[in-house]
Amino acid sequence: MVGPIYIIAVALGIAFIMGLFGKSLKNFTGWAMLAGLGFMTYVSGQWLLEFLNNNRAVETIYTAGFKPPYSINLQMGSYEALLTFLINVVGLLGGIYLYKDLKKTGTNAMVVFLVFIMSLNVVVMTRDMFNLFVFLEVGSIATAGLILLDKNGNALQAGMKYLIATGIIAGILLIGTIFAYYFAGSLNIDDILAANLGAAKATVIAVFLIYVSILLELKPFPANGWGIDVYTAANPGIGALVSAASATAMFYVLYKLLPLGGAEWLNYIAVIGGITFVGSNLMGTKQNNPNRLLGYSSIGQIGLLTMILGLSDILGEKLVFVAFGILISHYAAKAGLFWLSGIIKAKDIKGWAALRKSPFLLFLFGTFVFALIGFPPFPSFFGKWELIMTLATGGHWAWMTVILVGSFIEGIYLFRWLGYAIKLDHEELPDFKIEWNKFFPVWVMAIVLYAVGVYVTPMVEGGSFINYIPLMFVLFLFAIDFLPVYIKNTVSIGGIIWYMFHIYPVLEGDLLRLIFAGIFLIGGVLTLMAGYSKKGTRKGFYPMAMMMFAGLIGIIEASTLLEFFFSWELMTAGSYFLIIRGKRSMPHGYSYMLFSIAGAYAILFGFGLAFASGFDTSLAALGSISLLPTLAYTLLAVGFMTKTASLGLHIWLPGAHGEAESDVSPMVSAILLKAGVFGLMILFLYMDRASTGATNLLYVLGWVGALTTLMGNMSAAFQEDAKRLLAYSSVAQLGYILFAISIMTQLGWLAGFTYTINHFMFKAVLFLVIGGIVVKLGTHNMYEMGGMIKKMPFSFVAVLISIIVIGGIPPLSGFAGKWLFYNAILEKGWYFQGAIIFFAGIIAFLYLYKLIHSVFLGQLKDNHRNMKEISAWILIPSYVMIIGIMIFSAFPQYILKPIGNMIAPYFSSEALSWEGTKALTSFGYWDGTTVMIVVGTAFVLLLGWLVALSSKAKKIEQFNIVFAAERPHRPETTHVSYNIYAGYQKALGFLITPFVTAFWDAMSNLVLEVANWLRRIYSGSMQNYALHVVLFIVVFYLIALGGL
Amino acid sequence: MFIAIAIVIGVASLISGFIAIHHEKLSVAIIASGMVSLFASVIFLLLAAPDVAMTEASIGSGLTTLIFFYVLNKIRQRND
Amino acid sequence: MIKKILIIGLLAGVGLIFFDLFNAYQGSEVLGKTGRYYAENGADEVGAANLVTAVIVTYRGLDTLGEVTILFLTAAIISFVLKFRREDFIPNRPVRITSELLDSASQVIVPVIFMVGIYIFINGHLTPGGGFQGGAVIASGVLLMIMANPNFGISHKVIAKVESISGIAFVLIGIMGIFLAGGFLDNRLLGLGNLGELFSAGVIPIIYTFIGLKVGAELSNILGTISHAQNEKN
Amino acid sequence: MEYIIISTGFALALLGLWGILSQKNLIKIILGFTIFNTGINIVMVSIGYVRGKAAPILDVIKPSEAADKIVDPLPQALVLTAIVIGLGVTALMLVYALNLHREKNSLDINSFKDLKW
Repeated sequence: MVGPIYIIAVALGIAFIMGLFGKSLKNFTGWAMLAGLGFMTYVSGQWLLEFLNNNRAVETIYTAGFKPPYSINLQMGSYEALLTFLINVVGLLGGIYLYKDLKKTGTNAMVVFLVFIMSLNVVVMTRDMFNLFVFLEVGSIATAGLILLDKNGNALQAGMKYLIATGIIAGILLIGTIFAYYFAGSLNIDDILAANLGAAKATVIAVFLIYVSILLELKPFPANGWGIDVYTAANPGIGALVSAASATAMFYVLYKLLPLGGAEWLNYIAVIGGITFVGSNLMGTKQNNPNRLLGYSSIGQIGLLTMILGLSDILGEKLVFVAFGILISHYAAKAGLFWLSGIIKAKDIKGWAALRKSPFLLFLFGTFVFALIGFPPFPSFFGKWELIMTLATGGHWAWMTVILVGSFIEGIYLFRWLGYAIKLDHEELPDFKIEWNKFFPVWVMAIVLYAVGVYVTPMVEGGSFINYIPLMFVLFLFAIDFLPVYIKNTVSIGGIIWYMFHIYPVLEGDLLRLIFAGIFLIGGVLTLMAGYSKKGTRKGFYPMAMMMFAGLIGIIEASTLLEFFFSWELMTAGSYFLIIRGKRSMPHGYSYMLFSIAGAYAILFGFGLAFASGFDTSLAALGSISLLPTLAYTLLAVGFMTKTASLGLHIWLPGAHGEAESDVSPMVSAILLKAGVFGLMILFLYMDRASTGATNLLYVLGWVGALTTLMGNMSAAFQEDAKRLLAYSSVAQLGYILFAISIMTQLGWLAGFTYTINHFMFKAVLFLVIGGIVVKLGTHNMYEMGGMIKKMPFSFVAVLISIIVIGGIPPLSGFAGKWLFYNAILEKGWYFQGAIIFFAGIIAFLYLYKLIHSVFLGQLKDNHRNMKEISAWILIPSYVMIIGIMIFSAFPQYILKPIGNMIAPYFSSEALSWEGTKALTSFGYWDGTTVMIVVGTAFVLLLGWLVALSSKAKKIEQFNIVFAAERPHRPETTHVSYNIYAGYQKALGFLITPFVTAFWDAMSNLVLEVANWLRRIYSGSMQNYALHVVLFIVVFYLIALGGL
Repeated sequence: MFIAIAIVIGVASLISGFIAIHHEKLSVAIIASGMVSLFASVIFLLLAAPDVAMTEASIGSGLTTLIFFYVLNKIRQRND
Repeated sequence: MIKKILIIGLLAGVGLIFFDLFNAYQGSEVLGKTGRYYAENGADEVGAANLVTAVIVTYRGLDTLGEVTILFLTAAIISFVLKFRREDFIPNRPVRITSELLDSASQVIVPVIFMVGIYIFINGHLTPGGGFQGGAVIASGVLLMIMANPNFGISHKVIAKVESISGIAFVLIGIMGIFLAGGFLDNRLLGLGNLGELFSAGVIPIIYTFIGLKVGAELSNILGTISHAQNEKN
Repeated sequence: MEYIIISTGFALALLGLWGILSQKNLIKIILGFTIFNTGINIVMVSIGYVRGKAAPILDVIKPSEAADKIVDPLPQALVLTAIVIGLGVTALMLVYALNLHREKNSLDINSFKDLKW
């Protein structure tokens, strides 16, 4: 074992030797620096391994051979080993990354770099207050020097600001240190902690001074203008180190000194951290400069970590896990992002669109963003989970809210940025060079994130159940991403089919889950089949699609809250990438993500309440929520409704589904939306329905469902875009489902199931077929289509059948749904809502007519004369679905009866009974099989008659019509379906004025305005920044000790 | 006796400090700041800290002042 | 004006903190635990008559290493910051005519100053003063040389060598402490000798000599770099 | 006596802070820093002072009776370190000022506001 003291000795020795040979042997100094950093990494890594494997005692290093407090001692325990290792790794990688820049500046810069990393090591290890001060100063001076690696005026200014601010802070720390010595009689940190200085009125001032200076070093809002400027102006390679290494070291200093003042101080620390977390992220929303944005994000994350330390009493033994999970994610992601920024060299985050040129870098970027927000499988996900669960256990709702709100705000700008990188239209993508020495460190950080994420999974309660097999499959698909579509498609379909066999025995007997598993998996296979019509490699599609399906099936399989949430987030991430693939999908993917994150956090909050109610980690905990049950139910429902796109939360859907690729639309519409339905069903089944909260919630949700339907159908009727029409139709259909299950009777649920199954099938068909046609015709606008019936007869039939289902016209299963639905409404007595639904149902006919008429009937357009039927790969799955529809229509009893039996125990009365093929309610009966036979016979007879007559029909050439003398200025306006419902729009359009969109727009403007107003405190004046620092000290003093 | 010296030196150092911050001429200000250090080193002697006094005198009032003048000189040369 | 008032208000707040500190300060009648330990054991354990030196070089040697590092860093940073445009360096810039007096005086005085400096740091363990003070004195000698001859720059290399070698020596002596004595920077590598003699206190005189040389070199380096800094806008 | 001295130290620190926060000229601000640091150093040495005791140098004082005759050497050692660190920081700040002046030909602190928000 190499003693930790050699970290200092060797680093300094090398630094001095570099000075000796520097001028003459330039290459030597570069390698010497890397060797020094490598050595430091080795020493700390070896200690880390030792602590991990052998569980040995903490090693104390006595310098000068005397015992503390008379000499300085360092400590190497497991935390020190871990943190110095992290610091040294990022130092080594940063050294590799900056190798050329450092070399250009000369040996002196390398010396400064090496000493910088060394000083952070000592800061972590030292147990002596004044030694801490000295090496903090070493670090500050080195930072001030490294800022000037990029020699520009901004860096100079930032460096000066940094020097001024840290100068004041150092002075305060010095006074605090000497008074701590005066009161405690020792400079040794352990002695000072043992002296309990927080207890006495006089001595507490020393505690305050030490706390305030350490907190200021962590750049608390608003006294952090100097820190942000450093991130902005310095070379991103330096920004990475300041963000990852310095912050890590400072964080540990705070941890070391945490017990200094006692419990009362923890509150202040938590509050300061919380304000920093939210404030800094809020201001980040207005940033366009990537480095500055990262600066805000860094400060925000450190604020979160500070807050976590402040909450350490509450977190208890979970503290270490939570802090580690969030710290390591911040560390790796921030370093990686800064390094990426140095590769791209864009002055504006829009310039990151250049990343598209390198899919690997884009992958890394996505990894870092998702890790920062806390998505699975990254450690921050587990950290946040444990954090929320533990806080909920203690009943700290306010802190939970702060954390979730702050994280959401962080998502606002990170996902905007990611969206730019993936999709932004940019005339000129700036060129960037990828040098291996810059690329390699970024990669390492991404691997760290994944590896640590998987490594910590079993440490979370219930984490060991998480199924990583689907994720391995995703990874495998990444690995074969270079292969052509048909291979990957086959592999993906094969994977899903294999999983079906795998999961069937698991779910057998659990019909609810089996149905949804069927929707997700069968739907997955069928929609994927359409992928055979695509050519090329379709980069990135399959891993993401499989990630979504992995998440979906994970939700089904989940037996614990954690598994459920893990899969939920996984599904969100995968679907986000699928949605944003569409041509004009950037804003829609963005809003989808924001709603999803907000929804996920609502769910997380609800899960927290559920867990805290009985310390039950299984999903059954939802059934015994005793803490704020109404709030919990509401949050969970809202969370699930972000996926079902209910009124108010729907604005992401039309764009997201409408603009998605032709086979993605059915995936996200027919399949993905059902995840929300599944969540709602689980919630409704578990929750305590008798409670007033639940009853009221269900009543409200019923209304929401009804209004969603109305709004969805009306909006659909006024669409000119075929896919958006379908998207709004989905909104409406999900409204029916929400309404139906909110009724909470057996009939209602049966209706809900029927609608769910129906919508799954017909929406898949419609989106597949219409999507195929849209691609084929090259336009979304229905008024540019027409007469396709002859060109695409199979498509026509498919769409026709689907429309019959939506319309609820006998004999197809849509009617079964409607019949059950109205029975349920009558039984429940929700007449008024029922009326709205009924009215909405009429409006549905308007858009259905519009859809089939303007696409298939009417005049064939000149430019479409040579069109052929859409790809068989689209038609095959569509017709499989149609067969499904037919079977379900003819023999509904085979599905509805078991469902009825399954849900019967949950409901007081059995409202639906079966007599053979006949379904009976108190209001009447319906026999799907008979109806099918009768209508089918009639249809065949009529068809035969028509065919017989058709020989006599007179053929009329197209355009054999008499035009008025003029040709209209815009020919499409003469299309029959152009603005077809202008009259209705005049009469009823006010109902769908985009209030909701306007509301969310106003909300986002409000956030941005607040951010803009808030950031004016960063006036750029270094003196003002110094003033902020002093102001922070004084205000903190007055609040904390003003009463003395 | 010591108290009287302490008061005198203390007041003198504060006056020098005030001059250092408020005198318009930078050179005077720098010298005044050097005086503060000089007075401080006397104070250190009073506090039985000859080592510190020596350091303060040589580094605080000596070298620091010199560096200030060097930089001031550079800036003046540029302004010419 | 409003800002001035705000600042005064803030300073009143800081003044309040200081006032509270002042109130908490009681003076001392006797040594504290740590101070007492040094007073009682410093002479035996370290062998230096000057206890401040004992604390600086041995008990808190790591601080001193950090301190030396800070000067080293400052010198390094200043040299790469002011070297913005080394290539523009004009060797034949007009030489300032220095006075005959200064020139000849420096010939005589500089060696004396160096001697004084060396004396100060060699006797650091006995009398007030030590590496830092001695180093500062040496730097002032170098300063005089620069003033006497503005183009004096040859010694840059020598200075760098002195600085590096003394730095390495400092660290090496520190490491030797781990093997041969109680720990990093332990001074008991050599016998402690008799209290108050020049050759006593273990390696303290040696370390302090290196510190003195190093500090002198670093300070000279800083002064030299600033004095040679270019004036062009970069 | 030490009360007077420690108050002087606090007063100097405040004075320095005033200079840092109120002056517009960068050189003046840096002067403010040196005064701020000097004040803190005086406070630190005062903390180590023991009423009526001598310097911690054992030339005439015998080691055996040192504990009752000398002041605390530790704060003095700390201040020594602090003074040297102060020199380093001051020199660095001055070099920054020099370069800032090179950039904008001004020492006014308000002319360096390029980075904001």
